[in-house]
Amino acid sequence: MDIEKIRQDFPMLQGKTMQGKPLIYLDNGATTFKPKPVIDEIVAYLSDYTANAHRGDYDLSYVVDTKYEQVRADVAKLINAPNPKEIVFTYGATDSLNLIAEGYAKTHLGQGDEILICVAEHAANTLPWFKVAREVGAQVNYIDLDETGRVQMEVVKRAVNDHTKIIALAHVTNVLGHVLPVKEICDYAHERGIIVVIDGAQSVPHMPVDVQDLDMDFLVFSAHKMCGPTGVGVLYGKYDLLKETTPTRLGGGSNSRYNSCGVVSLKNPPEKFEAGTPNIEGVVGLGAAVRYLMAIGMDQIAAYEEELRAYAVKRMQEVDLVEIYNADAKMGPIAFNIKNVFSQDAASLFNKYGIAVRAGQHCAKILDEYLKVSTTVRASFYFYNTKEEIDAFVEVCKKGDDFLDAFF
Amino acid sequence: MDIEKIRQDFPMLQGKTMQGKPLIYLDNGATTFKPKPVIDEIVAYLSDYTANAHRGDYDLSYVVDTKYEQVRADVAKLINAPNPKEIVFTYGATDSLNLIAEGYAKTHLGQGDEILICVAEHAANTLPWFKVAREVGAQVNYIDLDETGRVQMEVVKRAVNDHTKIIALAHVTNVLGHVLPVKEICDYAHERGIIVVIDGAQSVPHMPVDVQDLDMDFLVFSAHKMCGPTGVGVLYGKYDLLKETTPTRLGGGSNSRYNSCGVVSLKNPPEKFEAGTPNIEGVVGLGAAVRYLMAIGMDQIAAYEEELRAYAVKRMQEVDLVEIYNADAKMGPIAFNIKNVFSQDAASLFNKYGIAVRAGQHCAKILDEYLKVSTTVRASFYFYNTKEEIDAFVEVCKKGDDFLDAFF
Amino acid sequence: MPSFDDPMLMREVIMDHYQYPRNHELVQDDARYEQVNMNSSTCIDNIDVQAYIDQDTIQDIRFDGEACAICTASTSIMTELLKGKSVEEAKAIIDQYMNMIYERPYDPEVLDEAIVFKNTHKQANRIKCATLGWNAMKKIINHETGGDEDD
Amino acid sequence: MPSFDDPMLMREVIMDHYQYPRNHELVQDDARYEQVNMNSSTCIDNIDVQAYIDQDTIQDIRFDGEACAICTASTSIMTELLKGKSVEEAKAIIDQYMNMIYERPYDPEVLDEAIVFKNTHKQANRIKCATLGWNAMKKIINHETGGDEDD
Ligand SMILES: Cc1ncc(COP(=O)(O)O)c(C=O)c1O
Ligand SMILES: Cc1ncc(COP(=O)(O)O)c(C=O)c1O
Repeated sequence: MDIEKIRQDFPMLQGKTMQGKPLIYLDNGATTFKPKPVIDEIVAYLSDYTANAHRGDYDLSYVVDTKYEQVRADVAKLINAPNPKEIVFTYGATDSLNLIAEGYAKTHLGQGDEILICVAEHAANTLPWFKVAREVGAQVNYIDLDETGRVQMEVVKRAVNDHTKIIALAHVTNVLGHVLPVKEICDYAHERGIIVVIDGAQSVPHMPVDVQDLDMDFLVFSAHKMCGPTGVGVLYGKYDLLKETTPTRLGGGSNSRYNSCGVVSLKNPPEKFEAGTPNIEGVVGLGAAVRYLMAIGMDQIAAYEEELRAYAVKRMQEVDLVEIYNADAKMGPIAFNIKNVFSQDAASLFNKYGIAVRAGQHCAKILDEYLKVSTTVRASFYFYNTKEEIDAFVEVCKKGDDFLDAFF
Repeated sequence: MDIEKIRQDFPMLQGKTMQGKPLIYLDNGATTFKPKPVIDEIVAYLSDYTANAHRGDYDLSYVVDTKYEQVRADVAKLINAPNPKEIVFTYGATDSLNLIAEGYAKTHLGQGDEILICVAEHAANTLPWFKVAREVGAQVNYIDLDETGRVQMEVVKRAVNDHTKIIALAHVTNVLGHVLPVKEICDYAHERGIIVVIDGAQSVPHMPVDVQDLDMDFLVFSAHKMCGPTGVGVLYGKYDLLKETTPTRLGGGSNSRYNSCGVVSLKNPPEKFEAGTPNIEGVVGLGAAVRYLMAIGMDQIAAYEEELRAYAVKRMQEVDLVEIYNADAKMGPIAFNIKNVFSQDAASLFNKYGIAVRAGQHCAKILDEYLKVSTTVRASFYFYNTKEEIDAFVEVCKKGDDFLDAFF
Repeated sequence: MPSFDDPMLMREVIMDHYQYPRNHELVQDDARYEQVNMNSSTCIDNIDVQAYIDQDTIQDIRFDGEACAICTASTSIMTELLKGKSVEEAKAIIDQYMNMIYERPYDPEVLDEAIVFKNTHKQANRIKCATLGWNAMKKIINHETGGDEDD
Repeated sequence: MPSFDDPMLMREVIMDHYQYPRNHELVQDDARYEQVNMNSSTCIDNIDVQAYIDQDTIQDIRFDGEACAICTASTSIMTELLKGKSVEEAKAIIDQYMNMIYERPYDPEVLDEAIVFKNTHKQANRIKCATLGWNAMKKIINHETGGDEDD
């Protein structure tokens, strides 16, 4: 993996500055930069083959259809889905999770049933469950984290009970970054007829994810966190489950026919979920992103990021001022604080030196009940980051005491 | 309005061909071409200022926030909304209509209440109402069209009754193209406490629409039908109504806080509807489209398109083989058939000559109950079309008899 | 096999089957027939196809619905061609037809009149139309008549 | 008006108000106070501000919550500056403060210590923090304490 060559593919990595300093982007958990092939594909749709999808009465629209459906096959290959029809295009991970909650859980759960999540989940994997639970009389309960912030298999086993119908967890959480034992959880859950929903927003971009091997029932992720455009995401579901899932949007393209008496017949998955004009340039951009990542190799990406993260942790641990909350996680972001500096003030200091990191609760607003610290700074990497960037970042960590510098 | 100069702005109008013939795109009702400023803005987001929105801890994300919020102001200006906070970004007109049905109608309608639509409505303005009506025990009833396919004010008055709670109609329908007397309908409805939902997917792109003057309660439209990108649309609603509307997606960015007991407090509109990472390049692209259209002038666009349509109708009427179903509409597409030729076969013939038109039911699948013809060919124009293109189109209309030509 | 290199001739065959579709009436309430509705997502053809298969032989095929010339003619030709064939023969012919449509090597011998559709790829958006009836028959043969959607 | 052209001095003022925020305790169950919660959508500051206004004069201001240095210090300075002022005076001072923050012409005279925030525009993403408490006060003065969201 030639990082310097890879960096050449990203316009955002070509001489951009922030506060007059070379930009160092360590907020990849929020969104990632886009390589040229992705931008080019989007521009191609906008400039060379603009037409609506699924309406093919002329060659141009046939081209759009073909490209659009090809992306389903590309995504299926990325996650090793047996059937491209199990790939539903949504508007993002949030949209996908809401679709599972509204379209599946709401029609399959009832009074007294239980949904298990954990406190490290992103708001998108929490709030839709609260809502559905309230509406059907079910309960949202929590699987405890161990002292390092992990979901341990034994704890899952203890948490599961006769009422449990759905387990919804992040493959890698967006703050703590531990890798969930998905396969073991699915094995255990399936023996008990429990459906497993995996939030792959922070895993699919960073490591190989094989839905057949792991055997989850649903998997969601967003294109924009994996070199693709915003406004497009994926819902993977086992085909039989997708068939049982009700769409959350109705409109053109999702119904095969209806009459004025309100008798509607819906199409099969995935079409039934894709009502209205989809994000076409988003989907073709996602396709380009998937092909780009696969050309580098998800294994390679995972190995390099692991090395990068370990390096960053080691360097940061040399700085007394820094407190890391998840030093031993293999993947994902580093959650930390500069001692005695409010996270947002710290973020400003980094900003002053051209470094983009995030402060706050990172949409995992109930995590404070576990971490006992209400906000953190989060540095999150992608395969285009370098050790040199981390060195520069660590230098700023050392300046923590002077955080008001940023203000003058 | 200098059409030749305007055409220079559109890459899709620069020497593209279909079946070896110069491309003539008359499917603007489905989606429109994108001018350079729109493409450039999207590329700028992807290349020069990539970051997530609403997460601003560093300058780059602040730039994104600022640009994103500026588009709300631009859109508000386009439709003369009093307050940019009344502009909600959705994923398209379909998404917007589903949001009104799920988020407003479902919580405000009950047993025996009535929703009035008409048979010319697009599936997106029909199916969500069927669903909500079924769920709350309300009724969807129809306002009859007159013999020319219009919704007449007198008929609306006759249709409205004590049970009517919502009237949902297209400003300009996507097949018949008549302009709805929105202002009169709103006046009449509001006296009776009825909410008026206007589907502006085919009006906002083509003519000035002033929400204060017309006084509708909700207005929806899609960016991609007005020179903007796909996967982004607008829901305008009067602020008080938006406050009463429940979001259909929950996740990051839409809640201000919650705890593990499921107590959630939502933000105010528009944020509460925009959970998850939005279609950022879609929104900034929409902003560029709005500014582009306003620079030309919506009045100018409307006047030119009216002239173009009248010319096309006149020329088509000279061809005996052609049957037009909405010759006297001022705006919108021309719905027609070539006598004795199935619409899809006709579309292929046009395709052979490089002309993109659509065949079918155009997502208004219950219109056949009115038109007594189940499918039509639809030619729909935009301000970049020319009389020369229409001449070429009419020449192909004359070849209708030889429709199998396309096949050899 | 008739020689159809002359476009005029090919066009005549299509027009004939379009204007006078064969086997163009559905049977009612006859439990021996399996039926499938084909309603394309990308075109507006909407046809029902019925077949009565017995003793491994296709005894009868029928169709009806609203469809374009290409769909109607190709389905009409299909019904004539496959009626009386064994299930195995029918499968082989369908395979050859698909090969022709998708521009793979194919055996024109077994396709008879159906080869008038050999130019379909030139109007790629019509592939759906030219295969709808054929896919319906495939579904019936494979007893996959559940879904309401073609593919 | 103190002279704060020296960054060291400005920093000290901010640090002092951050470490020892003034009026930093809410009153409980005192109906004379109006209260507003400010919870920013783009930053993580979350503060409650209370004010007791009587006879057109701001008798007392208090705040509490979890917030960054900029938000805490600017709110603390605000409470000191506006306490005892008439509603009209307070409005005028808030306007001048906003002018300063948004780089419009402003009158430094009335801002006193608050002018330590004059460089906020250099870190545009901190404007939210530096105005959160001030906007809270504006809401209370205008009796717009309903929503749970700042703007
Ligand atoms: C773990 C996790 N789940 C879900 C999401 C939501 O993704 P999106 O905002 O793209 O819908 C995110 C992104 O912030 C995330 O990190
Ligand atoms: C009148 C009308 N309403 C709604 C829609 C749906 O728009 P979209 O597909 O962009 O969601 C369309 C577009 O086909 C339309 O023409």
